[in-house]
Amino acid sequence: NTNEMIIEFDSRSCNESFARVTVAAFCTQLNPTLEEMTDIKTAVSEAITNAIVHGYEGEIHKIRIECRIRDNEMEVGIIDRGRGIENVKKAMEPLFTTKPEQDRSGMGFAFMEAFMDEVTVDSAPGQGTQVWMKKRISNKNTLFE
Amino acid sequence: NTNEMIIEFDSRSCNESFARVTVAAFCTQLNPTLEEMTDIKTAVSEAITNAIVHGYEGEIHKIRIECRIRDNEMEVGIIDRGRGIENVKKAMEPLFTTKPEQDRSGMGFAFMEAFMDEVTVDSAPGQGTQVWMKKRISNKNTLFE
Amino acid sequence: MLKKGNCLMVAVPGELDHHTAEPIRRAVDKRLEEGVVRNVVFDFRNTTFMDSSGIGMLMGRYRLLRYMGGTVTAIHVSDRLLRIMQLSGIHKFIEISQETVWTQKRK
Amino acid sequence: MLKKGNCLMVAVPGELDHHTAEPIRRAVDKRLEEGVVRNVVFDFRNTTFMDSSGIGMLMGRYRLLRYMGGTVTAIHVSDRLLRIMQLSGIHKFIEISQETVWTQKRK
Ligand SMILES: Nc1ncnc2c1ncn2[C@@H]1O[C@H](COP(=O)(O)OP(=O)(O)O)[C@@H](O)[C@H]1O
Ligand SMILES: Nc1ncnc2c1ncn2[C@@H]1O[C@H](COP(=O)(O)OP(=O)(O)O)[C@@H](O)[C@H]1O
Repeated sequence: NTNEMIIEFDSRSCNESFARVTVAAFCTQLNPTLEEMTDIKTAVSEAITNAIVHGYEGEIHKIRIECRIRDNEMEVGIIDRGRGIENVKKAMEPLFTTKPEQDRSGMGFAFMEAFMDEVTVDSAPGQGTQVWMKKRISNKNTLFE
Repeated sequence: NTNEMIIEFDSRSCNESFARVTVAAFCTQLNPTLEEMTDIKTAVSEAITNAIVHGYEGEIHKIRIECRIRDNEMEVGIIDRGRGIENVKKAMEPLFTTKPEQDRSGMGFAFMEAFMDEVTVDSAPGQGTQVWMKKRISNKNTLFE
Repeated sequence: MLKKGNCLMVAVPGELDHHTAEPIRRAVDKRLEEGVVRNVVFDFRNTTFMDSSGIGMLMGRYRLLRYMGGTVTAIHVSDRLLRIMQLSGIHKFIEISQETVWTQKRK
Repeated sequence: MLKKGNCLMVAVPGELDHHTAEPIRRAVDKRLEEGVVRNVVFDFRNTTFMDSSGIGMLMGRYRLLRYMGGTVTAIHVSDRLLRIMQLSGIHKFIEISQETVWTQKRK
């Protein structure tokens, strides 16, 4: 009872909206509430923006999203092969940002943690970044057979 | 001035809607009219359904969609590694179907040709099927920079 | 689904594709097996998307009903759906109305 | 964007993310450089989505304006956006209203 999808796209900011809509469209199968949908869209948007802004620093490379639905839970991974993060613990602190001059608020990871049930970050300098997130959806009406 | 994406997903019928919405969401960057959007959704839906019904005959395997936008044109490929088509020319004739007992109308390829500017089918028995389609979008307002 | 005498009224969902056509087919055919229904009316008032799987479902019901001396009707059909139905040739077999059937009867 | 005296009114788009925040930032900052504007009002009446890039854009304008003795206001803020603004702490720096400013002034 698993359903999976992968998207890969160019790290252009015009793809941010497309990518979060795609993950949300995939998750409609779990019958999420509108609020749960927006939670997922927000968290995914944060991770994608980070890949574009921090991972690739504006260069155009590929971002990969893997999404899996099982029972009443969705799991999503946002993966870049960019510069990576030196100190993940510090990076995840609210308000911490390495690009304040670009109007970054330092709230990206804080929003991911606020809106998802689980956030795991796997990153190292030069190795790229993987952000894995899980969210349980209240409604158990799984529609796919 | 190119933008690309790839999706890969399980050949479950519940993913048909998700997949055509994803392609349509990606194409909004070309500022298509509602009618052009529906043309694209319909053609993509036909090719995905064929991969599920004829390519994999109900078994769960992966379907891959590649989508590229350049200037005012979108190109999309729907790719399965299923049983393939013996006689592509015959398969593309309107009303021809090998599964009439499953209420197939034989109009899938005819709709793809009616709604897209170009349709190319690359298939052989045991080799899977690739359906490549192009559509030019009237509005030249490409939004991405 | 609503039955009135020998007439079965089917509310078609917002998107009629291979995935959503399947449960409709099953539900309608179950009613047809009971042997009373002679006219099936598909109401497309909420339908914004249909592909050839929808055509296949309609055509399949037409084949069953013709055999039983019945009819298939599509009502509240948008311009887009009408075009698709005409492209497929199904308009030669089923009655298509862009108005509601009830309105027509009142005239 | 609408200027009334030293007040600049900005209609925020439906989705405020990194991609859509950028042109707003550029346009507002260009007006601020002219030196007249002291109060920037962001109207969120059409906004159904905002992430932390929106917060960054608002906070950045606040920093510029505070320096010039001005203010930033967010109006027509939905419950969801209010929650996001509170989570980020930005409600301590900018005025947030779920009503329209004009209505409040009329009272
Ligand atoms: N994908 C990534 N690649 C490299 N660095 C990242 C990535 N994501 C986050 N970071 C680092 O973590 C910091 C905090 O991220 P976040 O909480 O999202 O705030 P912000 O994006 O506003 O800076 C960033 O400033 C950056 O240094
Ligand atoms: N992806 C595919 N894999 C294998 N066979 C296919 C595929 N797509 C189409 N076909 C063959 O081509 C025929 C015609 O396809 P189509 O015009 O879409 O009509 P329909 O799907 O209603 O049968 C199918 O009946 C099938 O035999």
